[in-house]
Amino acid sequence: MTTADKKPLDRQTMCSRLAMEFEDGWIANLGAGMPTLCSNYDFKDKDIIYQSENGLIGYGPLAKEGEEHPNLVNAGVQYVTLRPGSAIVNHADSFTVIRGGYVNVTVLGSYEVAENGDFANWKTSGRKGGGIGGAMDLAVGAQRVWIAMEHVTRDGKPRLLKRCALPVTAVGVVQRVVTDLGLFDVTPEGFLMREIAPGYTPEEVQAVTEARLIISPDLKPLQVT
Amino acid sequence: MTTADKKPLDRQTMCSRLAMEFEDGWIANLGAGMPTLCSNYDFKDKDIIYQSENGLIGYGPLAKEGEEHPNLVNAGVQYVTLRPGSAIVNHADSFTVIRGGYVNVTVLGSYEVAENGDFANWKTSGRKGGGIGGAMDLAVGAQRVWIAMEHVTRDGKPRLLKRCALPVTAVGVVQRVVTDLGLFDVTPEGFLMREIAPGYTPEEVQAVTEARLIISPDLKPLQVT
Amino acid sequence: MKNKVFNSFDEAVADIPDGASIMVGGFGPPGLPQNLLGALIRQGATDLTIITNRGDQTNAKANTGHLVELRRVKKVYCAFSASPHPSQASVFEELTESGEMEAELMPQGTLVERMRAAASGIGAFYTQASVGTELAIDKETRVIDGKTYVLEFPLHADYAFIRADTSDTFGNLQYDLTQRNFNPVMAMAAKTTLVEIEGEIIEVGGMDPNNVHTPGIFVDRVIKIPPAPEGLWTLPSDRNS
Amino acid sequence: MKNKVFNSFDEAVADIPDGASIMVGGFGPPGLPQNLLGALIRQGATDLTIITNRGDQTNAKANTGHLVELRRVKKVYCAFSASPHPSQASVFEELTESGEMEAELMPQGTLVERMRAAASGIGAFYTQASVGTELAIDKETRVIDGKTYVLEFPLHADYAFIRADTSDTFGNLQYDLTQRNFNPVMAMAAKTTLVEIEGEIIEVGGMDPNNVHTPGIFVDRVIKIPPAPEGLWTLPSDRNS
Repeated sequence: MTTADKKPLDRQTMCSRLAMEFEDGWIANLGAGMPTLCSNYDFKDKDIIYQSENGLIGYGPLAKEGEEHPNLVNAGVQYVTLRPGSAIVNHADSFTVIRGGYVNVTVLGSYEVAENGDFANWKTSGRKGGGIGGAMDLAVGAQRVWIAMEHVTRDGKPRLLKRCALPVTAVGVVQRVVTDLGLFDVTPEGFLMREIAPGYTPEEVQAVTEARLIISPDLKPLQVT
Repeated sequence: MTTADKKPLDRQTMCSRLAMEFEDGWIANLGAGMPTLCSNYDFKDKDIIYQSENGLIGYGPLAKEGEEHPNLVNAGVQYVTLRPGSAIVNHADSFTVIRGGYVNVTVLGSYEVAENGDFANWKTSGRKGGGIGGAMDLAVGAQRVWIAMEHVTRDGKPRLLKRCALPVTAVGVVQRVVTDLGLFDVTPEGFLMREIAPGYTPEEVQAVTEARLIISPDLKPLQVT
Repeated sequence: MKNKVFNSFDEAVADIPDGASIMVGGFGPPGLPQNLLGALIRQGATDLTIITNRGDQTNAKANTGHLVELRRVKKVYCAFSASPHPSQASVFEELTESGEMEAELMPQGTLVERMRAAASGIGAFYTQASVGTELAIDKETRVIDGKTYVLEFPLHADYAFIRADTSDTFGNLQYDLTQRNFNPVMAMAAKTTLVEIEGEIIEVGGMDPNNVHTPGIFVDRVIKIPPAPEGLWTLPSDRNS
Repeated sequence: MKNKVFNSFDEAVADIPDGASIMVGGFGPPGLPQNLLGALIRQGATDLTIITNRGDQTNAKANTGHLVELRRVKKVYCAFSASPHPSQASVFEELTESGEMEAELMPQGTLVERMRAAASGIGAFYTQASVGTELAIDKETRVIDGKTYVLEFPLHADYAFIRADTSDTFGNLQYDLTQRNFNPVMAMAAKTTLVEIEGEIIEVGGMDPNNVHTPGIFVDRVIKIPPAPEGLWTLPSDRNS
């Protein structure tokens, strides 16, 4: 395999890899941006219920341009469609769903994830303000917090860290991370690399990772099936 | 006036006297039993909105026998009717109405009222259990807590006391009391008797009252208009 | 979407173990899950914790008071633990007086708010209700903006038994008038929610999403009430006087 | 029942004083009270406190971001106080960076729960959201059942500006789909609630009491949105990218 064969995973592959593990009947909350790609995965006969902060339970695919319903958006303010069986609740009840533990999985974007399960996705350095939205509630309420993000920043700095440098969103909650270089579980010992982008070696991934990676004895190429 | 002219007020007169002071547009919660008689008063063009703990907002008169709707009761489990403009909320939202200060007046029954505004209506002596219902929430949440009760117990013991003997429902909240002997405001100085059952003298009322009564300089016979 | 329809009440309650905690909905007859209670009485589970507005009632054909009379309840959380008049004293009261059964009495608004806290991941909350009463004697209090509040904790439950008017096969519910009462809050608060349906169980897609009163994600089992005499219906004559 | 219909937005906001606190509903374009905001911009009140999901937005024709740009806001309580990318920095951010305007940022669930606490007479509540973050540094925490919570207090407001689909003349409201969002909670939490209506204002009695989303007792003024160009409608093109 030559360097030319070696390509970071694309965003859809990253999200599809997480979506593969969604189970039938799960309630999923997908963060704005990249995580919404999870819903493009072909779940076949598995039924996933998408829930968003603004009180929408059981929505369907994005609305086609020109067919948007002016009063039907998800938490990323994308115009979506309704599936049969959907329901609308107010914002307080929506956070009952979220904080109350009804969300089986949330997939969020992030700037950084630390090996202790902390993550930071609401505030970049040098700015006074930030954007939290529902992330802090999801982080403490969802049964599973999974992160989808690029492995390094635009400047090439690692995002999988020993400890977060940016202000954290929540402490010790991340269970799984997919990046363009692989799939990682957060374990009591640190990041366990379970799958790797085809063509890469563990050493190459470690070289752009601040935290020490534990390489699974069963390390496999990351593939969407 | 002879002793024969002297009669304690009947329950409807007592409740009508309180209802006379309801203002147009008020939201009223009437406790089970005697207080429900307030709604029989002729409010003419004043519009009163009755609210009950089980989430019913804006109900109308009692249903006629044989015309009860099996799913339409008030907090006293009386079958009532709907008025146009009524609304149903769940029990949590119903106590938002109650604790949140939206109830302009609650009229409750009681065993005892003290001159400091305490009252006791949930537990009788010598029993372990009691019946609270929504009374403690109403007592702290309603804008006005008014009591309708007989002036003395069946055994002739006073109910207007210096301090409650029974376990209290709430502390310092009662503003007005009607009994079969008169109308009393709770003031920082104690019970102010404003109106008296026709034929009675203040001394006669004081004789069956433990608390010291302040007699209004404008003391009038209690009359429903 | 998952089909949550059960064909019999006995099947729907079959797995409820001894020691379970159960929220029982209803306020007076409306919304009272008589058929679920009837099935639970037949099923035999004991040592139960019941969370309900009042646990002493035997007015309907099957009510929590019947479970109490059968000595199958160890604790009741409620807003009424005695009838208004000593002349109406019940087995419930005898058992609490003698200490055979425990009853934790609280204001009705506190009862429903503790359920909502359990549903909503709220660790505790402050309310003014019961401040200064004997119920608050051992409770933590706090002055906030000049008013005194007591601290109250969530009430969780393994099961909720409720009644609604209409369900779809996924468990989206609509209630009829005051059938609603505690039921939507219990559905959110309990781990497993069982619902008896007075009206129809319809296909998914048949309910206006704007007017779903309890989303199906909070519901686990729905059962249509069969015609009488097998099914227990709620009639105005069930009312306690 | 009281008729709460106002004929113009300018009349409906006329009495709002300088220094008022206002909850502004909407989540993205749906439910955003553009016409009330437009009237408030014309009316001139300043020194305002705004409680809303995000206060920086100028995507719609009239939005809270416009009030901020006019320097008429002293404080914003929100869940977003900066755009995701520094390249999109707004006047809102400039003013908070410079200290000319204050922004109190919090988790969205905490924001709505603080409104609900204000509505419901809850003195304070414990949530896990923000535990261990810089937002919780000066906050009281408490361990309950082995989990750490932070204590949060109610958010009250003088006014709520919201949008709904249908109202009756008493103010009973129905929302269309995700137009609902924060709006029912704000209606309960604010002293005075103003509602702009996309659909129809109907007679009292025309709404099914089972499907009233916000009871009229929480509503004070309702105004029908006039046809464009006078009325400001919410269109998919208002969406921020």
